[in-house]
Amino acid sequence: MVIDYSPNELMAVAGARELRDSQVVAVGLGLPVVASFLAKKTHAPNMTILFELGVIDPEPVDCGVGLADPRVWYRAKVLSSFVDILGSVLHRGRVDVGFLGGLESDEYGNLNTTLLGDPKGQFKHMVGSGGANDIASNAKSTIIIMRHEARKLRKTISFITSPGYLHGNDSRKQAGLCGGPSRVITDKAIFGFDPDSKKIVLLSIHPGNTLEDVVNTMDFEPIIPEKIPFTEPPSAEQLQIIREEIDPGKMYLG
Amino acid sequence: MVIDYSPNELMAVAGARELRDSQVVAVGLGLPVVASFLAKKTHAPNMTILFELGVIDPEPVDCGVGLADPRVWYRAKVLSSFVDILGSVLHRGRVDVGFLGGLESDEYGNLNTTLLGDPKGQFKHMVGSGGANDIASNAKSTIIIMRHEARKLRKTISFITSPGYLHGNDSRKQAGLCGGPSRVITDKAIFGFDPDSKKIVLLSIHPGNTLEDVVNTMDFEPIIPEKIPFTEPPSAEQLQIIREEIDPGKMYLG
Amino acid sequence: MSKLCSMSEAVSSIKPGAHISLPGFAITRCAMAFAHELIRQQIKGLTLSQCVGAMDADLLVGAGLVNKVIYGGGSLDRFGRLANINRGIENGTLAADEYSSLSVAFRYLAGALGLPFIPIRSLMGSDLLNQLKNKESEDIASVDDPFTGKDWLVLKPLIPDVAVMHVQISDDEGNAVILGPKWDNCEQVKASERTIIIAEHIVSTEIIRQNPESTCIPGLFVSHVVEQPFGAYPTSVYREYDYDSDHMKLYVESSCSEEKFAQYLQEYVFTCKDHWQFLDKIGSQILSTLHADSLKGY
Amino acid sequence: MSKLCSMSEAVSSIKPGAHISLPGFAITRCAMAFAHELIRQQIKGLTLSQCVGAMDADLLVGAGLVNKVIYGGGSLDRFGRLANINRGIENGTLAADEYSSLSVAFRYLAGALGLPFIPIRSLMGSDLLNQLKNKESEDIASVDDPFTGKDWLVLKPLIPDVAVMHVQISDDEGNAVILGPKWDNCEQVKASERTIIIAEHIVSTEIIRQNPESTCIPGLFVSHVVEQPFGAYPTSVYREYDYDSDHMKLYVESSCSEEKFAQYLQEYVFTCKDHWQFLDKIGSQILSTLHADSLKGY
Repeated sequence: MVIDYSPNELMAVAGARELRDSQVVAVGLGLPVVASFLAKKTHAPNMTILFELGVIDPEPVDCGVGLADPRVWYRAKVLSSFVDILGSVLHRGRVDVGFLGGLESDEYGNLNTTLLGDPKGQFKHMVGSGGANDIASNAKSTIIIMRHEARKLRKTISFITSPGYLHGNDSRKQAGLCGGPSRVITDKAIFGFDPDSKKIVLLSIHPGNTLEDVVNTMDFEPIIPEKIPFTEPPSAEQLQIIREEIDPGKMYLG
Repeated sequence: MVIDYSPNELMAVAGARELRDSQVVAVGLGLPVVASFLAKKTHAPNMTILFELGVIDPEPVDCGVGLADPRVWYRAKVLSSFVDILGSVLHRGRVDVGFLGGLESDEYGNLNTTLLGDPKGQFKHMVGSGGANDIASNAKSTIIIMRHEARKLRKTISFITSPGYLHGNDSRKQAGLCGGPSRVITDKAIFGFDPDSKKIVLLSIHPGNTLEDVVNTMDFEPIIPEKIPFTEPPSAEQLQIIREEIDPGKMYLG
Repeated sequence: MSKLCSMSEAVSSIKPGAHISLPGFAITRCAMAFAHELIRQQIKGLTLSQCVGAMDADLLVGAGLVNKVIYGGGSLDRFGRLANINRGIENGTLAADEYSSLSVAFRYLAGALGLPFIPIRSLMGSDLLNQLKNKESEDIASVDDPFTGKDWLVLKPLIPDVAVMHVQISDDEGNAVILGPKWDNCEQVKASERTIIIAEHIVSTEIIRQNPESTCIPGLFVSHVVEQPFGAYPTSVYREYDYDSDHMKLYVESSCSEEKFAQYLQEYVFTCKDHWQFLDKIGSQILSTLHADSLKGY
Repeated sequence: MSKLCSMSEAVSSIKPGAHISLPGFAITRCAMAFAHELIRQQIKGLTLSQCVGAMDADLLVGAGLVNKVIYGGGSLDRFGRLANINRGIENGTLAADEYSSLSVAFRYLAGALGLPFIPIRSLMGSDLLNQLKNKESEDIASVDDPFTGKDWLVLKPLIPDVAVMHVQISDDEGNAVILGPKWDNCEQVKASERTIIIAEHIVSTEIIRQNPESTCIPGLFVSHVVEQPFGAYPTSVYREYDYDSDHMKLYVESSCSEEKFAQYLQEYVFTCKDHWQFLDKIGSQILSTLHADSLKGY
């Protein structure tokens, strides 16, 4: 049986699959929320979900417009503060995975959510960091979810809001940071990072896309291994949970 | 009408009289508790009473055995933590008066609650600091209440647990501290400190004592001004509040 | 001692040029009634700070009252950007010191605890830090860890002149309860020289004494207490009322240009003598439908 | 995931030589049942820390399990001194790093927040600091404030191997509620590598979700959860039971000499296979009279 699904649904499912049971996960706005709830409702029931403003392990029954929406805090186990979540869990070194959305990324997984355009000329100022810089700097690893377009996967980004591997090789370590991004999940493919150069590596292509579809819609060239599998499609159960429990109003997955 | 009162009662009343309305007061164990509650119940209703372990403005109806006794927390407005009280109120610089008991004091108001005896030879280890060192170091001023005996008001103390004016003159400032003790209240007299030398100054003698009673039971010589008034005795109202409301079981004032 | 007063009195205690720490997070528990009155009283030259920029800050910037924001970014969640703040930054009319959530929270925490500086592992390697360095910020420095020799970025304490806190419950002394997550609010209060409480409900101190573990703002920090139901409208207050999606959309539309925003201010701020008139303009039907379900809290 | 286990299992997770952070303050909410089982299992060479030394620490020192205490002083309130700790210090058999309450709390706070060091204005000029300097403590240093040039005392973070927390309420994951003042407990949990919860009552996670603002220990910090009613006896637990004055006096008498204390341990620890046998020895009449009044909380 062929199951229909949207690229957004595949991204959420692919994100969920990266999470392991019992991990502590700091979750940013948007699709990372859907992916994390999906993981927790399926293979990772003992995962801990953290929202920066002071929320641990909520069980929403209604979809909210963002982390500021009390719908997203419903049935939390803990309601506390930035200092409690980002300080005594994240900065203390207890977050296994930081899960972030991005507006722009470069080939080292550096994220820009601050300035679109040329910072020296015309630019558009955006949402900035919130907790994203903190999560990218302090989590043991980071997963990035974003759109796959050449104007988003850019050779050079205008502003590094949240550090990936900076200029590659050991430049992240030189800047005093551990961890770093482990995955970039787009609507066309999943990427990892080369352990030495820290350049982005194509890991799998989402069904329905060709290698050309992937590389021609990027502003830089990923490392391309000889064999590239297709991304495993969502299961019927995963899709049902997303559609009926997590995002019935298609807020994130419209 | 002559009203009978005990030396302890006079000490508590004299302590209460040093407190002003709307002051923020960090209160240590023992008689300071009685004095502070008395002030709050009489002339200083808007005073804020802080106990280091995280208690603000309780209204006990039963007398407790110490700050650890839930009786003393009864009807508090806030129950929080060391960091909240000693950090964000005291260390932040918001405590007007620190109110401490002492086992030993020297002529500069340094307090010892750690070692009785010779620290190089035989000694007895006591209660130590608790929050006393923090309060003596960080409050805008400190009031000390203690027994008037030559073995307690000593020229040299074995251990400075809570700093007064250290070696006098500007040595406290040199150590990086502001504030300092403003009063020492004993069961025979009230003392202040000379603004320059920072040596202890006799301010008033409790009724029933002579100047000789005071100075002959001290191990150092206080500065003695020409005219020394008698300490104002407790009022009938103050005694009634102490005896009927604050310490009916004579826990502190026996 | 009762610190209860009118919104007008509380706002008039703010000096032009003051640094105000605001309570909102995106579109929840924003100091909207307070911001409206600040605009009516035209108290200008303000510096605003909060971990995550919210509607209260955007409105004040749009009204031209603000010289500088110190924040970690922000938005109106899915309703849109902080258009007034973004435009001010793009135009160069608004100074902005941009951090991350934790770095602003740590700056407040240092202020709250009387620490002279606080080390942090965020910002490093990012353009947030480069930007602060380029403008020769005096709020960042580096210190060698005396225990390991490692070089650490340290931040200067952030000590606002006044924290404005929108809370669900307070007594007249300012002993206040915040329900729901508190984001940076407790650190803001403790760092600031003084705090103004805007409460949905005033209760007796007797009620505060019955739940002393819930008092997250002790009255000793507080200078003024104002009772203002629906004081955060059109943003939400957990356990009180929801955000008004329609008004948020109107706001986002209005904030897309200075001209439209001037009309918005005229219509909803200047022609209302106080927050009650603003609420009346919205109407009881809308307000009533926003009331929180007491079980879910929204 | 349920972390519920027996006291014996939880205690056996402690390695000899471990640094344990204890929950008590003087004579309240002390980890007595845990301490008794530690003594029965003879896990030795321990380092203990807490802001204000309490009965739990004194008992463990008296039983010979402790090499070192890191604390800010302490007592049994008006019942007496921490005689075992004091005797250990006087004899030189117990190493003691003595601080003030805030300096220990700040060391935990630095550990909790991942700070490499924390500045403090306490200790300066005192013999507490001189004593630490004389023994060449590696936990204190000085740093120049890069913003003012002023020299500051800084403390090293304190990171215990395990925090043992006696609480009123927890679920089986360790999401726990402490009623009453929390002294240093939250900072101890967040600083420590892991936490063991001893709870008077285990409730379902459903109950925790109904009062999420009250959860002061998130389960993610917790490795083991033990249910032990009267687990802090003979010390008090706010809203549960009072301290037992008679037993406190017996303890104070017993701790005045090593011989008497050995008898106390024999009678109340070694001859009891678990805390229930100890409580049975005390008897239901005494325990029942200690039960807290639900209005006053003691």
